[in-house]
Amino acid sequence: MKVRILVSFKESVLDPQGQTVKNALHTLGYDFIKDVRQGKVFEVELQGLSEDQAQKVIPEIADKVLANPIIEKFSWEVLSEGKKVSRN
Amino acid sequence: MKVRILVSFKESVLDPQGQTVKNALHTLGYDFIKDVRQGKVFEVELQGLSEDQAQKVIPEIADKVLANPIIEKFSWEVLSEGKKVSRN
Amino acid sequence: MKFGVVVFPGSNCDHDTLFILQKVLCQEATFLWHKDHDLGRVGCVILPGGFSYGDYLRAGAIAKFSPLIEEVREFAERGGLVLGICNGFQILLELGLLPGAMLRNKNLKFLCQHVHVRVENARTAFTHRARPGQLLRIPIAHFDGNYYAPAETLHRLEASNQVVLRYVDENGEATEPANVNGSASNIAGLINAKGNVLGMMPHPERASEAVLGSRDGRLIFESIILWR
Amino acid sequence: MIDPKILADHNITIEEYKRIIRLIGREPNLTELGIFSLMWSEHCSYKSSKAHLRKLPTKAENVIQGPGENAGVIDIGDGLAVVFKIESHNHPSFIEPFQGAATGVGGILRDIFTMGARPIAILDSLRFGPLEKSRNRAITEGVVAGISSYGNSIGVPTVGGEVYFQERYSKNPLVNVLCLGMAQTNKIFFAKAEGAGNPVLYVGSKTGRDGIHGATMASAEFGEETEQKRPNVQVGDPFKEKLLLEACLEVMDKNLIIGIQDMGAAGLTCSASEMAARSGTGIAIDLDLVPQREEGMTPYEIMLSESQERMLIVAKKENVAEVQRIFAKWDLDAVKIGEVTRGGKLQVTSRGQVVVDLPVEAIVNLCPSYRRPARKPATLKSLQALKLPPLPSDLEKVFLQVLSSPTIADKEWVYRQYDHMVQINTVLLPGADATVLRIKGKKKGLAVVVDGNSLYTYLDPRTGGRIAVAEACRNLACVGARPIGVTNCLNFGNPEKADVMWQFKEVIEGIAEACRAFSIPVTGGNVSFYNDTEGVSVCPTPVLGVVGLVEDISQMVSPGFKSEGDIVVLLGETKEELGGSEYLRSVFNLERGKPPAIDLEKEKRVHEMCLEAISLGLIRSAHDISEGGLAVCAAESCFLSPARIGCVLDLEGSLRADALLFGETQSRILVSLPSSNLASFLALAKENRVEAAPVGKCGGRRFVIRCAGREVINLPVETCWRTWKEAIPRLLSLPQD
Ligand SMILES: Nc1ncnc2c1ncn2[C@@H]1O[C@H](COP(=O)(O)OP(=O)(O)O)[C@@H](O)[C@H]1O
Ligand SMILES: [Mg+2]
Repeated sequence: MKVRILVSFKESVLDPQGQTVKNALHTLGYDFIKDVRQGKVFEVELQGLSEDQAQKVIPEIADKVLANPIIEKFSWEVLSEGKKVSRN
Repeated sequence: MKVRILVSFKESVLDPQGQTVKNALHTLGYDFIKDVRQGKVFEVELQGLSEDQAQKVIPEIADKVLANPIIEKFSWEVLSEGKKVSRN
Repeated sequence: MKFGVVVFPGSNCDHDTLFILQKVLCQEATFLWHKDHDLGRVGCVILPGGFSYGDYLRAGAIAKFSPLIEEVREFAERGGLVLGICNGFQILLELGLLPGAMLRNKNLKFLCQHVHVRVENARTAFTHRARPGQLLRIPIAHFDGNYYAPAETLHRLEASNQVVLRYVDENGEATEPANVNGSASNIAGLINAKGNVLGMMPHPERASEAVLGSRDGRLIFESIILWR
Repeated sequence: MIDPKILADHNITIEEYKRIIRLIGREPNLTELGIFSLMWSEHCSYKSSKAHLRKLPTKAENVIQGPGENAGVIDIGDGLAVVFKIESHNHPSFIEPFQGAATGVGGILRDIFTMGARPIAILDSLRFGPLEKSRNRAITEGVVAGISSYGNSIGVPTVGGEVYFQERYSKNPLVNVLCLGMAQTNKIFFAKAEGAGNPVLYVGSKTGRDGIHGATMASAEFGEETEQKRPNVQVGDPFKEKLLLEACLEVMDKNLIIGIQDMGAAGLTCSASEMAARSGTGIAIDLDLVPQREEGMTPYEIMLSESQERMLIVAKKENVAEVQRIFAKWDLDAVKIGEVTRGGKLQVTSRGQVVVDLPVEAIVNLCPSYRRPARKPATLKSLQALKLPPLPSDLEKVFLQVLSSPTIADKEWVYRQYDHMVQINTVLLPGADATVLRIKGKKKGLAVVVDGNSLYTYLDPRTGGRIAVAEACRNLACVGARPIGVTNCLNFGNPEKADVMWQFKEVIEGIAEACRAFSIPVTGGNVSFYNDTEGVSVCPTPVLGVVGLVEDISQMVSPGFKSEGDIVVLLGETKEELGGSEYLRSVFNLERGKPPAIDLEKEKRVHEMCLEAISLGLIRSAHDISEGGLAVCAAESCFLSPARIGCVLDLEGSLRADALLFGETQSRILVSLPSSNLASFLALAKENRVEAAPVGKCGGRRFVIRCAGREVINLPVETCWRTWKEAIPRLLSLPQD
């Protein structure tokens, strides 16, 4: 099973990288960009874990290792085999 | 409209950050973790753009600015208002 | 030779580089502002070290969109000498004036230390004052200096002598431990096929005065000054 | 509407509240209360420490600015001045090590460049819990990475520092950062708000809800939701600060402004009211004009926000356009948010309503000052009692154990992550007793050091305080520098505890005595109280930052042995002083006994002797003897020699061998010199009334020490070096626990 965990600063925390990217995009003429927030993504491959177990253990890992809950929040999703949640 | 752009290393490029996270998780006893790849995520808010226009411009931005095509690949998705693609 | 040192927001070796050129090597040198459109008749453009745009997104990724960069690109295409030091090297890679990309150092830490590099090609505009194979002791200071290029590119670079500097140990061997940041083929400095654009991670401006412990970096500047 | 619960949440006592009412002639509203709670907090008002800090000597001929401004300023001649200060960022670094430490660097940098000085060096003094625990490793990694990320990015070299490891810092690490800047004496700026009608400009990052202190939060206006979203730790933006630095220095260089202060702790409130108070003026601000990052911020939140990378400037009216042009060049906005007024009031409006109307004098200067009870801890006596363990049979093994104590071991793992060479001034790199910076175009240079052994201060605060100053100055003497100014960061527990207050008072007196003895002024510093977790206070930890002047950097001396055959000479005498030593701590887990005694007059003679020997060109290396004693000092002199040459030493004396090797008797320096200089050196020592004894020779590849004729250590230098070098990386790579 493969899961994707997204970690980013909480809304109220300053995101200097996102701001700088936004400014760069503006100077390139992409004025329709209203806001950019930058975060981290972890694509994690799990072995021998049921989805139920994952439900328990992924938030634990995210909270303990991947994110600092003081300033960051996280979300996650299962990337099922066939499913195309995104495009390229 | 809000879109999420994911940027990560190509398979052929070593991802030492992902490796380090994997090792850290192993020493914590999470042995079921087979692999970790770390990347970046950009949540971008667009104003006054149709979905069609976004279809054209987002890959352009990702390719030109957000990712370095020599080492990175990207994917993206629209985060529709009501849709809950992830949980916390 | 008149030098132009480009100042991006976040450049922080701009003053150091200018100081060495003006006060130590007694050259004519001037800052070039990233928002301008004019290189002002310089003979060599230097992209200095630092953290242009905070190195946000990727090192060098945002600086490549500066107005002045277009002039630098044309200048390079016309054969003008361009030297990218550290962040400047990263910008040259992002710009595509040199092939490849930089990854995080293999130990995932910033590294500031003296290293030895070996001059692999002493026939370039930037190295002709050195002996072939000469060892230079010059500091590095970077987080993203782990050079990467696909295998074909590496072959091509080697075959055409474009690898100009390589990390080696004090005996001149290109060993694994000497390759502190993990670069492909121990690459520390690269030149373009035409031979007028050099990118290097070590900081020659930090090794150009005896009081700083090494003068080896001068060879790079002196080569440029005495080129043709 | 202000009830006891609100007062408690704002950390304001009933008496203080009554005083506020008396001072302003009415009850404050909530925003005003928030302002008092910030400005009358221990952190801003120094209410528990003020009375004691007055004991520090602050005057000297070279002092341009003593305590009271953003940083101290010392004249170094040639129209140049050094500007320096140290600050703590302990609590945030525990909660979020990376960002906490990074923003600590950002804060102290602003203190320096607001004075018109370009920051030229950063030093960090760090205290962590033992690295055997993974939580402590994570904090260590995070703090060092945070400091490195901020300092490296902004292009100010982090040139030195110190790291100690001790159990009491596990839940309360200390992160102190010193910044040193250089200015022209005729272009120093102060936090002034002069000239009614002059515009007040806001520059830098937008204001968000960050850093509004948790304790001041609870009130009906904030729901649980907002509470949760309001982190106490800010994220630093070194890139923004770099732009701010360049733009501020440019407007100051062009003399376009009147006064400037950074918005650090206590944000807009503090900068506006302090600037006005210093000039006897008032300031009127319209909050609607303040650039905001978040929507719907209340006046309370805007006034109390601690968002980073912001500055408040009072400009000359006619220069506003030019100031704005320069900020725009650096992609920054300079926004007029108010003006200087007559009448000494801080007046704040929001949406047309007056939300704050307070006399600045009351906010800034009329906070009560406390003489808190102080009592010598009952446990001190038994702590100072020491029954020495028997002399270990294998001193070689013990020696390696001491070398691998992380407090002693090589700190390269730390400083390799810091860009310590940018600005190309660092002529003596980290790893030496003090770092030396050249001044471009001048013969002279600057030396800087931070120091503080908190085990000494724990066991005897006054002696510890004196030693902290003495050791820092000794470090300077070893490279050939004379101290010119001192800054200090005093990290203590809860001042409401009489034990802590006693430690504080004693340490200050010790520091004051030593500064007087060495005739060096204290130009500023910082007090960090409430470093307690779960009722346990950290060891009283003064960190001394001392700046020195090297007359001629071509004569500078470094600690490494230089040549085979050079004679090794010990300056000073060795006593049986093992109390509080790193040897007892790392080998026997004993943190007790009396720390070594110190005779300040003698200490001074040793420094003079060393400086004179250096200026006469008599010696090739000098290294001070501190933690780990003579054996560690000699070993480091081998490790720091370019070719890692060895030495053979013969230590005479009737003391126990471990006292000879590892005792930390003060006022000692180990030097090496060519044999041809020995006679002159010994004569000079005699003249200076300093003991000097040749103890051996440099050379070979082995590290050999004999005590009273018996060989106790004989090891390859390489073995010792590896042990010392690899200790910290090895501990950091232990598996998670
Ligand atoms: N946190 C740190 N940051 C930068 N440099 C450090 C740090 N800790 C130690 N160093 C450097 O390592 C060297 C040795 O430090 P330390 O063992 O404390 O020396 P000493 O005992 O002589 O005071 C010094 O030059 C110091 O500047
Ligand atoms: Mg020390």
